[in-house]
Amino acid sequence: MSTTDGPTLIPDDAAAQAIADREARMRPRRGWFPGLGDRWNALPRQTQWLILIVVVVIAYLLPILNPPLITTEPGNNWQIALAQMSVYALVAVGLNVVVGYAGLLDLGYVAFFALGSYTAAMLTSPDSPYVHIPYLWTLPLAMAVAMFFGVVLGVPTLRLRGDYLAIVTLGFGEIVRILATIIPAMKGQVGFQNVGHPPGTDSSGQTIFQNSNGTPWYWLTLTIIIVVLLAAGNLERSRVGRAWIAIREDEDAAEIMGVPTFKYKVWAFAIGASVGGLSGALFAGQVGFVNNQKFDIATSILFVAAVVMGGTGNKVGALLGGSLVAYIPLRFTAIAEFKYLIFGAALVIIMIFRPGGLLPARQSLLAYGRLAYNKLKGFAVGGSPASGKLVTQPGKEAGNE
Amino acid sequence: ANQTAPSGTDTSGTSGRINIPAISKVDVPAGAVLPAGDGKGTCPSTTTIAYAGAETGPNAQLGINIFNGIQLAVNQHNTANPGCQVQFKKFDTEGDPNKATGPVTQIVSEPDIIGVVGLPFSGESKATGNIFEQKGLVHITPSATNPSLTKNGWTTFFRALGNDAVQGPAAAKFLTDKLQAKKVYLVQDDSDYGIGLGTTTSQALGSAMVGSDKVVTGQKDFSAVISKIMNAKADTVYYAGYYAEGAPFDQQLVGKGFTGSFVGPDGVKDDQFIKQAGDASSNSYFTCPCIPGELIPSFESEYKKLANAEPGTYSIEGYDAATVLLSGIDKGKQSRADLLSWVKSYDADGLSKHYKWDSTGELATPDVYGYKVENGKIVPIGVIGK
Amino acid sequence: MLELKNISVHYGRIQAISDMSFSVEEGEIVSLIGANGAGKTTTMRTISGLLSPSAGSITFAGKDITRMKAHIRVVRGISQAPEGRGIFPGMTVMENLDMGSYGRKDRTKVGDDLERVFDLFPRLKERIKQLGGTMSGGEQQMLAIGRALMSNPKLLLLDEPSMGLAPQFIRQIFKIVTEINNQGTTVLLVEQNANQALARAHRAFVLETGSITHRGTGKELLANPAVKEAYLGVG
Amino acid sequence: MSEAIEPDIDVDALKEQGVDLEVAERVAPERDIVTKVGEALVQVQNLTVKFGGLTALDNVTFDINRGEILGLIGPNGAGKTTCFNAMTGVYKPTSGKVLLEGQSLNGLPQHKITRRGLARTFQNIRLFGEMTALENVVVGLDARHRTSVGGALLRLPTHVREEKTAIERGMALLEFVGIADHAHFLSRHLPYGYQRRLEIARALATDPKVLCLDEPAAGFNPAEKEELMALIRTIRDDGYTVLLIEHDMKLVMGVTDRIVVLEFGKKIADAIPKIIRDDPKVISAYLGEPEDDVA
Amino acid sequence: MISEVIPALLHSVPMDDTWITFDVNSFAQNFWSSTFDGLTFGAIYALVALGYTLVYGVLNLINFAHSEVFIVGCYGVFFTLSALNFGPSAPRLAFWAIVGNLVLALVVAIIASALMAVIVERVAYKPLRQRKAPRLAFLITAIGVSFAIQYTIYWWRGPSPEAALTMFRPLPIFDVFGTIVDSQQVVIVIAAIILMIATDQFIRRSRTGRGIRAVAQDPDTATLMGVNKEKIIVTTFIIGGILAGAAALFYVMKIPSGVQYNGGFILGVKAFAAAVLGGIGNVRGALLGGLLIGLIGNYGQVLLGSSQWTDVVAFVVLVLVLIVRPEGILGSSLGKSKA
Ligand SMILES: Nc1ncnc2c1ncn2[C@@H]1O[C@H](COP(=O)(O)OP(=O)(O)OP(=O)(O)O)[C@@H](O)[C@H]1O
Ligand SMILES: Nc1ncnc2c1ncn2[C@@H]1O[C@H](COP(=O)(O)OP(=O)(O)OP(=O)(O)O)[C@@H](O)[C@H]1O
Ligand SMILES: CC(C)C[C@H](N)C(=O)O
Ligand SMILES: [Mg+2]
Ligand SMILES: [Mg+2]
Repeated sequence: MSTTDGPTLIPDDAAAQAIADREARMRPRRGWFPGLGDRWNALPRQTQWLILIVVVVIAYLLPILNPPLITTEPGNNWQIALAQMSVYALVAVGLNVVVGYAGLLDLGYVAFFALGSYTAAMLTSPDSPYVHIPYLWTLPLAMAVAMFFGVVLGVPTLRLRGDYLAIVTLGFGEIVRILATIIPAMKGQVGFQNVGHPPGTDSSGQTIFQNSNGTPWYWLTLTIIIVVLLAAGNLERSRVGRAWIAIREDEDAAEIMGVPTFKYKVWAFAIGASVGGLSGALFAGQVGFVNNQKFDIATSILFVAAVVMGGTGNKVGALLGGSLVAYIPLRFTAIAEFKYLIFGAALVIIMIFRPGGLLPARQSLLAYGRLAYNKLKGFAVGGSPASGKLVTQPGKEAGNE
Repeated sequence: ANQTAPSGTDTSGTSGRINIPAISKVDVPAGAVLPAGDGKGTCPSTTTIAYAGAETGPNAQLGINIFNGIQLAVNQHNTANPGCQVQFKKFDTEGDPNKATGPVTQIVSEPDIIGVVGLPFSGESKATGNIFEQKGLVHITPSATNPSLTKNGWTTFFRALGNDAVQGPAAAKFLTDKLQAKKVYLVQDDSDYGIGLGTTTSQALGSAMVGSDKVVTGQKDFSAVISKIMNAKADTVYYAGYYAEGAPFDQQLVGKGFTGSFVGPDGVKDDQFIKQAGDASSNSYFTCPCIPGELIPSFESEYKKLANAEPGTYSIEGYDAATVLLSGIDKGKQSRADLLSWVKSYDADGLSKHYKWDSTGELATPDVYGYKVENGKIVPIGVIGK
Repeated sequence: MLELKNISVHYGRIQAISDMSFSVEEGEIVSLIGANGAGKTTTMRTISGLLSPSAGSITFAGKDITRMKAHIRVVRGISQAPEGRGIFPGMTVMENLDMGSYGRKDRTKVGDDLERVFDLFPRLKERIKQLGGTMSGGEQQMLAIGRALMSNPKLLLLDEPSMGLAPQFIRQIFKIVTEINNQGTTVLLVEQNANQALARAHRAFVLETGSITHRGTGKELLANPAVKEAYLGVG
Repeated sequence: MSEAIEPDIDVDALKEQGVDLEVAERVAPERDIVTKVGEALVQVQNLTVKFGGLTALDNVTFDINRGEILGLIGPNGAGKTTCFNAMTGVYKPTSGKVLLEGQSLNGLPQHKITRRGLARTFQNIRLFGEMTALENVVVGLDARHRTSVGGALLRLPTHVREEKTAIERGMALLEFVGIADHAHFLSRHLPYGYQRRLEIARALATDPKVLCLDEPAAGFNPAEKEELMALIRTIRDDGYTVLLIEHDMKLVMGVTDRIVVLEFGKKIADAIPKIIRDDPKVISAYLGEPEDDVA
Repeated sequence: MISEVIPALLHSVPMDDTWITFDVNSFAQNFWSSTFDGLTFGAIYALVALGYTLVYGVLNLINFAHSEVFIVGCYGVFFTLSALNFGPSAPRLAFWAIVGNLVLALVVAIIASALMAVIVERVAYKPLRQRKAPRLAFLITAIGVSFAIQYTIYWWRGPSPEAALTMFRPLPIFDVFGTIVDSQQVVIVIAAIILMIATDQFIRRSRTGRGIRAVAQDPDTATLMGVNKEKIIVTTFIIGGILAGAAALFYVMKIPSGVQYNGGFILGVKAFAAAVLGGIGNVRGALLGGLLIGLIGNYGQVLLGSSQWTDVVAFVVLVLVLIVRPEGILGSSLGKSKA
């Protein structure tokens, strides 16, 4: 904890770990797509946009394409699978703010997901005696409710470090789930049926957003994901994102550099929670049924696995990780006995071969940094600096003119 | 060196307990419809029926009992009818309502599937009934017993057994009359099923009930509940829930010196219960709106060949439900709509009972059987509650 | 007694040491100086086995130890007081010293070595019950050196022992280095305090970006104008 | 960029001292450049810090005057770092006060102290390794920024303006410490000496009134130390006040205007370097007799 | 609309006593039985918690697969008992026969768990360590291995718990205010405490223990002292495995039908909570935390009216304690524990 060379206390876990992690990340990237992130960042803006548009179009077409081999059928309906994958992806993007950016290990993220689901269910399901509001209204409301609880949980506990926070959040997740069992109004395992859905019918008078039709749900979630990604990008390339990364890298140093660390940790928690709530509400709508069974620790841990597997701190990685975590068991439903065995093995293998996650690319943290860096192109580009004598070379010192 | 036979004579002592004799056969309706039919069925080779329900998950055994029953029916049908090879597909829901919608949606979106047996559990049935309804696909549950399932206005849902509105009162009657219980302690789990059954039973028990408590799915330690039961000096415990919790509960109950009877419903009635509760299970009775398939020799031997095990709870219901669908297919009802109306107007005996449904999908005259544990086996003791 | 032949060390893709060769003879003090990031610490860690070279070989006391595990090298007689001291903060001074003799087989002699350490650093004897982490910078440095001596090394590696120390401690540390050497331990010394390091060394090497650029006796290098300009400062 | 340089400042004199006024202007646009040693900027009053039974800092009082470079020296374990930590809010003082421009800093959270104008570097470098050099500096600049989550989400004009000027000022700062050409390197990839400079730039970015440097030359060889000395002087000449902890006497004597000496947590001397050098108390406590001092 | 929603939300938490009671009577009535049961379970939690704590202390990692190390031990006990022909009912055996069987089961469980622990280390940790992976990666491989083990067992043994096998029927030993304390409870608690003390002393006094503490504080420097880091890490896993094996025996004694592919998970979570409550990385903290988690949960459920409250109460207390003492009751760090 001591910030200088004097007597050091027991080395602070977080700081020590930050150093270890940093060293870990220094290793050259090996594996299937080395330096993908670097290469992506090197592309001109226009090309990036072009590629992005193509990717987005393909993403929207997925339910129609139903690509062979990839498809989850015959075990699971592909459109429904897509809808669930997209919800998981959204969850992972939200959790990435907490775990990936701010470096807070939240093992109870499922609690916010649950809060969102229950908000949607209790305000739209005919099983609930309370006021009913249109489903779409429950989305912002779910975000608000989850955010509120995020702050309520965060304020007292965010002073805890590392794994203490992990167990507290995990406990919170369990508390929410069990209270949903105990409190009669939340109907425990009995749950809520016929959760609402967005309005609209197709030409034949059929409801568009049916539980059994994944496509519209997928499109809705995908659109929301795109909006959330843009928002996350905006945050990332701003003071907020920098504060989060600074906290993750070295909390004490961040604080001393004038970053209100506590405030930004609460923000991370609140923003993460609200996305969790949002995804919960979407999930509730899509499945059409909410009870307490979905929100257990195992699910919560899967969420974290999604983020880490995708590439901690990278929102696109989170997206990928979230989809995969949902996908693997769905894909292998046909061999029911093995699906989780495959899943576990996949986790191990992926992490061993890509310890930084599938897409470990670093995000840029400056909104207009590209400009500044481009100006530097005249100087050294890429690679790492020659060691040693740079410092000792005379004449380069600004101070000396 | 160590003995294996359950003694049952230790501290818990069966002395003083009412002895209800086991029955050794049930009446099989003479003209029961069998899957084999007349052997003249013809159908396209794509014709498919499906099972949706638990293949994995904590209560998987109940699902396994059922789809083995279905498999037997399909096998018998296909052997007897060379012209009609019906395919059988299984979809795993893990018995979890949240996981059930994916597979069920997959089922309804496969046009070849024209009839379904499932889903076994009340919770998942409730969560997915709508999807079947939307696509007009008939499904017969061989085991979901929550009464509210038929009150959703679904037209595609049929229940191949009595519901808990029947089972609850039957159980209460069994407790107070046959077992002469004076102080019943009711414990229910937190499932749709446990809560529903707990409610109907406690209403029927009235003043014979001295207390109640709840446990949760996945619970392993029941010491607190047991203290309460002991303090209430109950002579009988009724447990409304599944065996996953019921078995360790009974085991710990007896371990703590409880000498009364333990009674559970269909969710507890499985060999797994005996396996997990050990010799404690010798104090147990069960109620079940299911027919003891093991007492139907033809069924029992065939099933054993297929599954390498005795028929379990609801094996015969699964078999019968599949038979209903298969006989329709043989009669040329080979579209979803046709098969649905076939089931709606069905009126015939199955191996286990007569099948005829009212407009909500409820059976007309269901029976509830009583069972007990004898020498480490579940044996039927006849119809109860009448 | 120690010989490095054509050693190269990489951190991932970054090459920190390239094709370096040098040797240390029994009974010597050899100093290694160089700018920040020149690769001094990397060299030390390679000798002690914390890093493994990507090319080249290391022999110690006539045996090839290139692939030998670090903890075995300690038993063979190479002991390092690492950069940053590496005190176990949660152990007492005594326990820290005990850790120094962890790998030793000749348990009976440990007592003698403890006496020797206490003779060199009386401060440690006063503080045997204090937690290592609460010792001040200079005291920690004494502890680190003392602990390294507890393994009764044939070769002692000291990585910047004077870092962060007050002037009078620095002088003391260098005196002790000479003293230890006089008692028969070979010393390989890495120092930024080039004046002192060169003055005390029998031989010395100057390291620049991973290779040796100058070598000679301490006195020679002290007098070398290029070395003077780059490492000793003017005036 | 609003305020121009105060006219009564001797621009030529500054130039002589080697101040690049243009750079200086961009680095610190909102602040006057004053180099005259002025009134007390920081007052440390009767500061005491205890750890359990140990008094690490015992009733220490000294001032840091505007525009000076103050050295803080003392034997190992004298309490220098503790003093630093108590000033910057890392430790809570057991008693006593630290005032900045007459206002007490006691009890303020660390980031607020930074925003009041007290910035520091770390002895063992603590950069944000996964950020580029420029991003590191911009984190420091953020201390003066106003927009937060809302502004960033909606890309409000103030936010955009702040982001743009941040990049300019960040680059200027990197140039100032001489590492602008490495702006796009991850800070962990930078050579050690550059990392030190980056730490200084990052601290300067918070636009401090006082810059506290904790053993900035540790691990530097004499030649490198000289360059560092030049940089510290430039910083001071640019109008910052500097507090410097350092064990290297040549550096301390060469660069400081005044020196405070601690021993066993107590202040034992407070004077200009020349006097300190010959103070017998300081010699016996710290410097030692220069008998065989080769340096 | 908001004006409707808020009362509705408030109403959704009805404060009638059907779901929450504050039943001091029942608490008083069941106090001693909850205490003894709580202590018994607490002792089991504590033993498992030690495994978390040791690995955490040395590697700074939460070993999420430790619950599987434990459950494999449970299977070890189960197979031993079936091999010895034990059935669901407890036979009447001579005292020494019981002790002999117990020891045999214990040995098998310990070997099984320790082996599993080594496998986990080799598969989930070592490869990543060699690749210097970031910390979260270890968490994920551990979770992956944990899934893989669970479902391997599942694939092999099926979804249902194993048959309940019992070795002896607990004998009442003494009677505290009407609550009978039986031999089983006494054996479990005493054995667990002895194991804890032995572990504590081992870590503090033995040479290997010192190696463990050194690696915990600074692995690189420890290597420079001649400590074989890899061996120490494996040893730590083995010790954790041994304790988990012992816990497995006690658990099966207490809950014979708990041997199931996923039977370790929840217990693992609570043991982990216990480790954190006491101060993760702290050997004595694990004991304290385990016993407390066991007790608090049991008290909570009788006080609040249903066993559903057990975990809620335990976690709420955990959160509250951590808010007041952010490093757990006894503080963290394996290294810190003074000798
Ligand atoms: N863990 C690491 N990963 C990647 N590169 C490293 C690592 N450690 C050191 N380096 C690089 O290797 C080179 C040599 O570093 P080394 O620490 O050996 O230098 P040094 O001479 O000891 O410097 P100093 O005076 O700072 O102690 C430097 O360029 C440094 O950036
Ligand atoms: N957190 C702490 N707990 C207990 N004692 C401490 C703590 N921090 C510092 N000390 C003690 O306070 C005294 C002063 O320490 P400090 O770090 O301020 O010294 P310093 O002057 O910076 O020395 P150095 O030049 O070696 O860095 C030392 O004796 C140290 O043991
Ligand atoms: C398979 C059965 C035990 C299912 C139970 N009857 C239910 O309704 O859920
Ligand atoms: Mg200091
Ligand atoms: Mg070095």
